[in-house]
Amino acid sequence: MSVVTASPSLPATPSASTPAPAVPAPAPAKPATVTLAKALNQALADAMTADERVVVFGEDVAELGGVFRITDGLAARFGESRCFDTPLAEASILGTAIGMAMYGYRPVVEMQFDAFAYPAFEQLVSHLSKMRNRTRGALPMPIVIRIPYGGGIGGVEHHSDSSEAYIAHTPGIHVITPATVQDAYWLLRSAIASPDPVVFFEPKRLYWSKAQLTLPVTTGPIGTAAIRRTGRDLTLIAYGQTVPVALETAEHAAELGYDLEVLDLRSLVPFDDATVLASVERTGRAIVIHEAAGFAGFGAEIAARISERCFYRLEAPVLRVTGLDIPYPPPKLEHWHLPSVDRVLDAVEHAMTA
Amino acid sequence: MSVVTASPSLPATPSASTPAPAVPAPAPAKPATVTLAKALNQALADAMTADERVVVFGEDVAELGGVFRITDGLAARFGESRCFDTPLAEASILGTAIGMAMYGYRPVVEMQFDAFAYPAFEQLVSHLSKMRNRTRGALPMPIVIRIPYGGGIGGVEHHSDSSEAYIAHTPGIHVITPATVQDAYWLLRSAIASPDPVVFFEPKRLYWSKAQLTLPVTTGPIGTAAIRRTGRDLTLIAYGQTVPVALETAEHAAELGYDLEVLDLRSLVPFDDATVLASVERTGRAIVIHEAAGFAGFGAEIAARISERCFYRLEAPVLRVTGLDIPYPPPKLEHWHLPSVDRVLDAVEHAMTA
Amino acid sequence: MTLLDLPLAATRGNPAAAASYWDTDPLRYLDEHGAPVEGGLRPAPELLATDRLLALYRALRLARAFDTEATALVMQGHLAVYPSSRGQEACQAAAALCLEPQDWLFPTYRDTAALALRGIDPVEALTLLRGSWHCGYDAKRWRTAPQCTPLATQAPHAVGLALAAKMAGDPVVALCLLGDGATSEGDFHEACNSAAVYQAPVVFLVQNNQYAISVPLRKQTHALSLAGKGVGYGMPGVRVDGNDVIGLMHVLGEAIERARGGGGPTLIEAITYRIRPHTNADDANRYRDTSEVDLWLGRDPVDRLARYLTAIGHLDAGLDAAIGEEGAKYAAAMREQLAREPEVDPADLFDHVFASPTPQLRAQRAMIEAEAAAAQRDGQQDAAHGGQA
Amino acid sequence: MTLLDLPLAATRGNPAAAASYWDTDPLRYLDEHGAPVEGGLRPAPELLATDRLLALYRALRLARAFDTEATALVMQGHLAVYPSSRGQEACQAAAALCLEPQDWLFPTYRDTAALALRGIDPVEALTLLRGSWHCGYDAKRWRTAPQCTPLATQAPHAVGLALAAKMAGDPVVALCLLGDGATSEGDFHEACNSAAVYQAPVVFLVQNNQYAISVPLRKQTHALSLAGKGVGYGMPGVRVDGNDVIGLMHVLGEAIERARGGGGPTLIEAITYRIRPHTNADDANRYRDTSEVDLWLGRDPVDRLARYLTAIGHLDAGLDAAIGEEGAKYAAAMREQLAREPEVDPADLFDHVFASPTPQLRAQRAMIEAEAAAAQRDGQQDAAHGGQA
Ligand SMILES: Cc1ncc(C[n+]2csc(CCOP(=O)(O)OP(=O)(O)O)c2C)c(N)n1
Ligand SMILES: Cc1ncc(C[n+]2csc(CCOP(=O)(O)OP(=O)(O)O)c2C)c(N)n1
Ligand SMILES: [Mg+2]
Ligand SMILES: [Mg+2]
Repeated sequence: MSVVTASPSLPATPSASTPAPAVPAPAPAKPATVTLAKALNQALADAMTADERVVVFGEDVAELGGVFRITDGLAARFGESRCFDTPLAEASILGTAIGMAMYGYRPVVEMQFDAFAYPAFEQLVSHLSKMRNRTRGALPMPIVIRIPYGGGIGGVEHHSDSSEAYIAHTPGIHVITPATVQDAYWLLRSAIASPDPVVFFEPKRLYWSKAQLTLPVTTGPIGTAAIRRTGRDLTLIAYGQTVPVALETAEHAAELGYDLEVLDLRSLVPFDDATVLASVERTGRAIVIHEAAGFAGFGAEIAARISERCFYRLEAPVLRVTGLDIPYPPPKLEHWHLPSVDRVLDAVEHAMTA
Repeated sequence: MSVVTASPSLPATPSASTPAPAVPAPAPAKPATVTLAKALNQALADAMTADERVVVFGEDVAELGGVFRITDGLAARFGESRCFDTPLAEASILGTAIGMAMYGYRPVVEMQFDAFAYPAFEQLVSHLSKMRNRTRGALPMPIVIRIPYGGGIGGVEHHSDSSEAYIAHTPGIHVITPATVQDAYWLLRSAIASPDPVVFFEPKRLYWSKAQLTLPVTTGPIGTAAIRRTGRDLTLIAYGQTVPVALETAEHAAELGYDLEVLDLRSLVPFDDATVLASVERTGRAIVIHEAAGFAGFGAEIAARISERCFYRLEAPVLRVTGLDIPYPPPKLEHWHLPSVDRVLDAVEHAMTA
Repeated sequence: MTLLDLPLAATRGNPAAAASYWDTDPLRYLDEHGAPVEGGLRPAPELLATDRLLALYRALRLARAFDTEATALVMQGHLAVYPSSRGQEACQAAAALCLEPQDWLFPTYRDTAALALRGIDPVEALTLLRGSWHCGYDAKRWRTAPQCTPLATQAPHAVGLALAAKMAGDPVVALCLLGDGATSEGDFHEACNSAAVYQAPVVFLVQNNQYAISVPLRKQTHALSLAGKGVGYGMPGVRVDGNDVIGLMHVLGEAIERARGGGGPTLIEAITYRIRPHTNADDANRYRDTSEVDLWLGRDPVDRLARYLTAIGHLDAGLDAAIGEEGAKYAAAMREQLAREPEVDPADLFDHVFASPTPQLRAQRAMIEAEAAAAQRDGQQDAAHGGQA
Repeated sequence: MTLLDLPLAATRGNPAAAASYWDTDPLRYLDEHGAPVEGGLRPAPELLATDRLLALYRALRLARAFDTEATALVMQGHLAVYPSSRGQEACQAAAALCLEPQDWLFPTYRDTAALALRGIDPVEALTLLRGSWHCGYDAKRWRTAPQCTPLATQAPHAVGLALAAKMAGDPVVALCLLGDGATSEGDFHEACNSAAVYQAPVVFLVQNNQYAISVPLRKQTHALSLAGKGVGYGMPGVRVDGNDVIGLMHVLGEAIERARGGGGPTLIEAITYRIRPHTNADDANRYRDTSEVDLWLGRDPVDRLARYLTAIGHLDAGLDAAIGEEGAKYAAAMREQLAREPEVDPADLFDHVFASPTPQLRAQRAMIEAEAAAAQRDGQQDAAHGGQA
């Protein structure tokens, strides 16, 4: 009809579905001992170098380099059009990212602290997670939301939340949280290269933990858990901030004569059933550890899956050592809330003697 | 110091912590067959009559009486200062309720559909759930958020979500969902009388279901599940919209020779461990049914609790029959998503022959 | 000249505001009787060219035909729900016709007629409201975002897309459609503010149809004008007669030109009226008087242009009938396709959640396929829905 | 006369806007040298009475002393974090002194000095920042909401409380404190809009200290004034010199009077400057020049009043020293109490989650008590924190 003005025959806008250049990017660097924070910063820089569609924005990410300095130097190096400060409004930060992704960009946005991502919840649940499905793939959402999460840093109210259960329950979003320097780099590169939205939970208590990083590094595809320690007696399942707690527990348990396996989930969605169930089939016992409140927390899903699928192999109930079912405590009391090595050891004792 | 202007010696503002007048309120009515929607409407009217601190507001609740007519007639009967329309802004609807509760009122707010409560998520998680705790009880939050939830009504996108898992994981909030006409009345009265915030999920698909309601009615305190059908072989655990599915399944199962017990949780938080665990200790088998996506859904918590606490009694794995891990489907496809009697029956078969 | 000059005093404690809303002269070219307004807008000659005006008129008639047919279809159960744009055809037509093909449109649930005018097949345009999928058209191909239901949430998307186009150096403008009620949402504010900060090429067109379901404008804002919100963002705010398609095209044209030229965003408030209930499910008699509706029926946007075109000799009964025929044909074709039960495939439920399904989704897909196969075999499709009745 | 008259042209594409922000004359009584401004504000005589002015001066000095001591305490590790209000003492003092006892204050994390000036014990006021609990004072007794951290989320609370008071017929006004950055949040918009619709007795005081952590105002808004947002809500918008405590008291007084009298809400933008970094954890050198800080040190709100009082003969070296002593005493007492390790009890974690704990919480409380008892026994408190290091 003559009233129709739109012509479908236009050159397509830069396509977000065009896969990002192969990861990892540039010239191998020499081995260096870096912090987890630096590894994330490096991953962002390398991703921006590898793909000009990658843009980084959020509150205080440009000149300041983020309150945790994860975006340090990006604005200076790539210019303020590739890394810029936004007005102080999280819903529009994510909403803007969604619009940019519609046009073919690959935004990486920072939410300053876990609790400050909540204003973007509607954009996340009603759009980010649904846009690809809604449009039958016409508008994919290659967006990464970086969220420093978890406690133990002496932060006042709202600075220590763990909100992974909210996101993991929302179909259409990948949920990743690294616990090592290598995974911090590799999983962030992988998240940015992913054609799907990723909420990337950064264990803020581990930002200053150090390890050697030699690029290029590859630690495994999104959706695979890592066995951090092999053991025969019981499987400790952790992710992000509780991985070091699990490893320390395993050390102590060894002294008590218990040989524990430690899994680092790394990816909550997709969930690595294969690795988790195989481990528990070997050990016959499992304990899940996370900082978030236990009730209806992500540990419930893990425990429910294992209890259902390893039903005939389990020698003890799957236990959960988690944060308490209370609002996150003030700094002077938070150690009572967080899953401690002692609490995990008690659970191990309980499971081994069940 | 002379610069100090505030004097603590003022008469206190009307106190929200003053318990609401005893429920139920006025003169016994004669038996009547009413819809679940009407029972809710009656509960609101009676609560407003019993306690002038109760105010009802939200989008379209006044003249229109709400899109589901749950607030029908309240503005006309109690005046627009007791029941009023708000500007179209959910965060401020809840935020306004929080401020009114600080002053001693007992707001009951309506969110028009499940997905349209998401803009209020930050207010809910960062304030509603924490204010009492934050102020050591000085500012309790006797607020009820009414949310019509669930699918099966042929609603287009965003009109059929089930968001109970998000709320249940948030410490400091009670989560209630009625499945019967009597509970609709009594639990809403109880929620309004509660000194703590309640998210009240209304099973919108059951709004027009009918039953006899004779006032006053009492069905049990918040935090108690109801045994809708006793049985020896297996416990079906449901709430809200899936209770009728469970009951219908039990009928069919009976024909197959299986004697099923049906629990209606009614209250997700507080969770009635006593009733649930006692039932499974009797039957040795359990199946959880809800409409929300299964992954990290509320059913995971139920399954994990039962698997842990009834470990030595379980004769089969606790199974979950839930919505798929996908964005809620369009009307023409939603029946594939919703837990059907057939699917529950398959699970029953599976559990009984395990 | 299109900038809002707001009498501040009038924005406070003015009970008559709502009543006099229409009369506190929004910009217009034609008055409600179809006569050019003294000292009104002065559109560029091209906009007033005969074929351009006739194209606008045909668009109005088509929008009316589309809306009338869709309303009939929903009554007969062929659509799940339908929010009518009856009375808002000038906004629908202008929103579609003011854009270049490379520009993006961000419509709401009420803007299906605008989708049709943009050229999208009516079956694809009505897929959401028919209930067979969430979005039936190729959003990227048509540079048209899926119709948005969560109010104002599409506004930051439009800003992001406009910002992206600006960064890419493309001459692309985003037009975001909103309702009056949506301006109360936080997302509207955040989007307007960031659009201005980024100087993004986006135009916000608020169709102020006076109601948010049952809630009248006076309960939505205490200001005399929604366009006045532009002041707070350092953005031009324009208040225009939403039933004057010529005035709308002019104002939209200016805003789009400014945006394309790097002049940043504009907020346009188009004053119009929702003639029908919110949707077929709504009962407007509960909250408004039919006399109000009658008043606005007298301000019909289609008649208005017809009267003008007739007066200046561009339209006669014959041509009018011919144009009516176009609409009738279009509507008949719509009905033909939409009265049929749509084909749906449950596999669709799993194929687009992620680029590639997770192991868990593959398992769930297999379960559904098994159920479907079984249902096929037993030829008892219904059994598969047990308990959903 | 306190209404904002905004040159619209100036609100668009004006790069010099940020720079000239201070100079586009906000309302004031005293200029930055402490001299009454030609054609400036004309406060009521009571406000200019000697003892009133001296009370204001003492409040400013006290706020300064409080802030200086708190800054020292956080450096020495006695507080978890401290956001300084140095340079914003006029806003802090005016916010506390403009209210009647029955009025409610809604402060942010930056407004601890205002809490102290309202009469709250400094240990209670600093409990949040000390890390021993979330709120240390009786919010109801002091008609002071807990300090709010999620930006702008307290704004709808202030509206709700004001609406409740209005419904109850109480002469109560709510004063909501906000920062410039917070005005970009959706909650700010929703609160302002509903406050105007409800004509709620609430006053929004935006302390525009030019920064949101590292983000300067020009990245926060494209408008020349934050007060201009009032236009969009049909609410008076006032732009005042935030370092002129007399002007602030006058403007706040007018707004509060209007609110108390049923005249509805007011938006006040107080132009000031954050002299110190965002908090002790921030490094302001990364994003601003010390010359800018020096410029603002020259506009010090405390000196300004001192100069004026001296000029009109209300203040001499003796009295000034005496007032300084008050502050010093206050600070010493603060240090005395806050340098001690606070008493905390883990039972607190469970007692206020609900009016009465759920069975699950009772069980968790028992576990913690057992751990505490064990730790007591073994006298190895630390063991209980294993893995948290
Ligand atoms: C966030 C959100 N809240 C509530 C709703 C429910 N709802 C759908 S349309 C509508 C009224 C919208 O009014 P307006 O913005 O004026 O647009 P109109 O329908 O008049 O075109 C409401 C409240 C919604 N869709 N989204
Ligand atoms: C919703 C939310 N997002 C982000 C933050 C993190 N944050 C804390 S203070 C701050 C800057 C606030 O600036 P402004 O509103 O101007 O207040 P000021 O600190 O200058 O007093 C930010 C971004 C927060 N507290 N809340
Ligand atoms: Mg409307
Ligand atoms: Mg600031």
